[in-house]
Amino acid sequence: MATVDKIVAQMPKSLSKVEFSYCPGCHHGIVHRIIAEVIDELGIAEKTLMVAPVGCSVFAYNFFDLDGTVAAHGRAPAVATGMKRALPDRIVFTYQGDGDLASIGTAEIVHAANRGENITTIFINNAVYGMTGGQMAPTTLIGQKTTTSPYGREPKANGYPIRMSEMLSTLEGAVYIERTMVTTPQNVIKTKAAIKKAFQAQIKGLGFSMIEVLSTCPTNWGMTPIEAMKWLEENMTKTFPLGVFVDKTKGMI
Amino acid sequence: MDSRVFIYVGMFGSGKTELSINTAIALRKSSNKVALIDIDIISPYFRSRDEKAFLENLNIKVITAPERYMLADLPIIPPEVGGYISNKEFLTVVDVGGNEDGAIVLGSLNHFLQNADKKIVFVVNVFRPFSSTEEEISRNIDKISRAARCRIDYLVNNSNIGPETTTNDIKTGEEIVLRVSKMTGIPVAFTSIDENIDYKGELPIFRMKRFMKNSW
Amino acid sequence: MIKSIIIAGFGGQGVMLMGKIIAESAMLDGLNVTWLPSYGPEMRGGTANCTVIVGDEPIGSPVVDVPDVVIAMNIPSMIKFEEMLKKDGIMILNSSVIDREPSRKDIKVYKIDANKIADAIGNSKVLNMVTLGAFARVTGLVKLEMIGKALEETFAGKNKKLIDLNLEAVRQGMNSVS
Amino acid sequence: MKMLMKGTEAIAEAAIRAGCRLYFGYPITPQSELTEYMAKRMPEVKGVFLQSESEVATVNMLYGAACTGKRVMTSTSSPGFSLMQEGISYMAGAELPAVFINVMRGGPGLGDIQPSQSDYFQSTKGGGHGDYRMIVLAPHTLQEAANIMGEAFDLAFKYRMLVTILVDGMIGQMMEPVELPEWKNIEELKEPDWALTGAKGRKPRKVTSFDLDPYELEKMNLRYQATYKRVAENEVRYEEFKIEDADIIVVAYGTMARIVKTVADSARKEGIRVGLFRPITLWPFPYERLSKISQNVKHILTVEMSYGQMIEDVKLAVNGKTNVDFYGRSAGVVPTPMEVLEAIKKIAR
Repeated sequence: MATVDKIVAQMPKSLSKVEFSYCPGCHHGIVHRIIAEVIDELGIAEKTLMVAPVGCSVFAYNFFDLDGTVAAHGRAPAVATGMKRALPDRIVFTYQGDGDLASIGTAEIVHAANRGENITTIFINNAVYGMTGGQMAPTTLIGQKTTTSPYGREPKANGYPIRMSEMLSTLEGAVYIERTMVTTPQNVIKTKAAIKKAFQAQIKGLGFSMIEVLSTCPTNWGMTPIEAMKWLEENMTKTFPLGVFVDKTKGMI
Repeated sequence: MDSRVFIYVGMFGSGKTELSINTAIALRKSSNKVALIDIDIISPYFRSRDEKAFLENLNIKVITAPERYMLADLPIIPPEVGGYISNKEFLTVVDVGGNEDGAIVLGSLNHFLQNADKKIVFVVNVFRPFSSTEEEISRNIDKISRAARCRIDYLVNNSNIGPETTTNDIKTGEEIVLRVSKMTGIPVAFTSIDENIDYKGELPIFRMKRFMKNSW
Repeated sequence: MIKSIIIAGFGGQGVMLMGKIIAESAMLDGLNVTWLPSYGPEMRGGTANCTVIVGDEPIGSPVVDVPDVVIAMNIPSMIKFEEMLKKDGIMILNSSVIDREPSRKDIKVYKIDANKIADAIGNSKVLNMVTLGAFARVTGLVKLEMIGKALEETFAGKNKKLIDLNLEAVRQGMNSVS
Repeated sequence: MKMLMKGTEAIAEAAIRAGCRLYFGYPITPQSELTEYMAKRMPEVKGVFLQSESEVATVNMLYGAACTGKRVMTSTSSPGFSLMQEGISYMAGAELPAVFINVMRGGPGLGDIQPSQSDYFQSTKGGGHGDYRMIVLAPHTLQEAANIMGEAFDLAFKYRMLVTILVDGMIGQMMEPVELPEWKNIEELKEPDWALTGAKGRKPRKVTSFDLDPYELEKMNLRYQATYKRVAENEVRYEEFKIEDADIIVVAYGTMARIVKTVADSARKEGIRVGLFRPITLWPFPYERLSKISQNVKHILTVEMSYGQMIEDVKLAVNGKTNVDFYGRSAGVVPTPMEVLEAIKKIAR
């Protein structure tokens, strides 16, 4: 009879057995797994509450084996605030896309960050509205074609891609903000380290932390997964450079 | 129109879904292995998936978002799509969403499509908006083929105005589509008509049963 | 018995506080009371007023269209509320500010030189308490003892001197009318 | 011991005594004193006060806090209540308990800050999307407002529903003696079996207001409707004032009802027998009782600080059994006792 000597990889405990609803090549699944691994490693699953958004990840509350809810579009930081204020010793995180966080929910994320709300936000930026079918997002690149910018995004008409990480990092209450991507194994490792740090900042009660993950949307971009990954690296990182924008956790975690 | 994979593209409401279902049913007569893929991410209504149970009863494989997300307004492309486009044992029909916005998903499947024995079929109903002249139609062909990152292989005349369609209407459509064919060099595969209509024109006829009207 | 009082004047003359002390004193005396302010921009400068109702029966409407008593601390207030006053009603005027007579002849008018009396006590701010004293004497609706208690509650935690000063102003106001 | 309190203060203090330790709010006249009172008081009772960035955020903070199974509330005035409607619909769908105070002012739009009763439709018929209801309580004295707070939280938790205390600027701003209710022992408040608190030693819980399958969503809706039916059967509250011999019954709530009590007395002095029927629950509306008593009177007069909103429910209740008349002023104008008396005299003639 075969026996298992050593488990080298398995499904994180914090993920539920529900199959993801994401398209092939979409990065939501990778980021979900990273978050679940971090929660497992930190041993905080039994005290974590998650707030899912409206967007492609609307079902995220169901993909994690955690207490969770779904906020109205853009309002996840306010919902998380209410939870955290009610239960300050629990870990609360929001999972939001670019339409949710950077458009309809701008006020909520700015003020949660500014209050130094002791929550963690995972921000998925794929420069397009996925759920509703590829419309222009606040983070859509200049010249990028979407169903509502069919001639390419034109700054005069639609303004510029909004850099949330840079913007929020100017606020006193933000303690850790980093932008990453998950296009290569090395990047995945970096993203995991960043997300872990963000949760650690919360565990230590330091204030608001956010990790922005640049992600692909092969379906709405009209690219194969490989092409999409390449496009992300070549184009998105120019407008949205990777890096740590604020880190007030030094010596604290 | 000989092929293993038939991909229907076109403008909103041109009749892609009706043609996809009817094509799948027709193919089923000659093969036990027929799949219908619904990757309409644009409209949550009038989709092949609405007829899933009926088609599965005919032993036609219907590939769409998982059951529990069927009613979600989510652009889910399930991973099996690539599989059925590549699987040589299956005759496969692909129902794509309308306009270039719907055709763009073919881009994400480009690596599967490149190697497949496939025909991209552009469906025309001249009685739909932005589709009444050969100029408009050829402009649409150009836009959709660029979004899909594929050449259009055939045109289909599916001109109709629902239950009020007359043979004259079908003829008008046929004339316009033939002129488009002349302009673009893309051959016309057939004219599709409702099974209750008696019509004989210049092009081969494909008789169809209408499904979608039952949806409301 | 239900009696209604409208107190009106410039913002800063302490009309709201006057109303509160009347209401509180009456409450401490076991009566039913309501206090209703005019609120909004007038709180910050313009004319402010409040309605106080005291009674030994349950009070229904906190709004009054025919008051029994009007306390007017300035001319606009006198003009505005004179018309509404009940026949044979009482009007108490701050004559330091109001240099003219009300036009109605079917009302009882009492004039208090409130600013002058307050200045003589040594604090111009207590003109409202002087007027309150006059009101207490004229109407008999609130007792000095209860006013004292109400002041103690209102200024709880504050300097005892402040309470004494206000109570002295009430006393002098009472003595100023006969 | 009775204390002379402002309406906003009495409501706030009573809420704290009823076990509320989480308040989220945004300043708006004429209820800002309530927000200010909570800002001062919550730290004293080890509670949470948070001034949000908007009413939109407020209601969602309330949603998050309510998810944890605790007693949470907010207060606002008409325009702010409009902004909260999105979140109210989500909370109703997620069956979360919470208490809202709406101190109504004149509208529509920016309107003014004077007392009004023109948010009756918004509160009782649902200002947000979807088939939902909220319990709406309309106290008419500050004592009643203070007493009703405990009941509001109890109802919210008993039925997992939202409860709105609907008052107008006058109740908010006036002062009256109030005997404050007893303190609720918050240690005794049980954690509900649906609360999100971290899945320690149990299966994870989910709180949502959606299902994409229409048949599943319909099931959820039917569950809400069953709850609403139970509330309508068990929680109707009203007051009757001198209706036994009345020829005319005036239907009014809140401040307007107080004014009518004064008017009823003065009308009787002039030989017109007037009574008052005062709904305390605006939803569920006391249809049955009003229907019964309307059989024996010559007229029903609805008086509101609006141009006619509650009258629609009054008419549904009376259902043609007798005449239903209306008198109302709106936009912050409060009908005076004399005006209302005139309206009654006109009908009596």
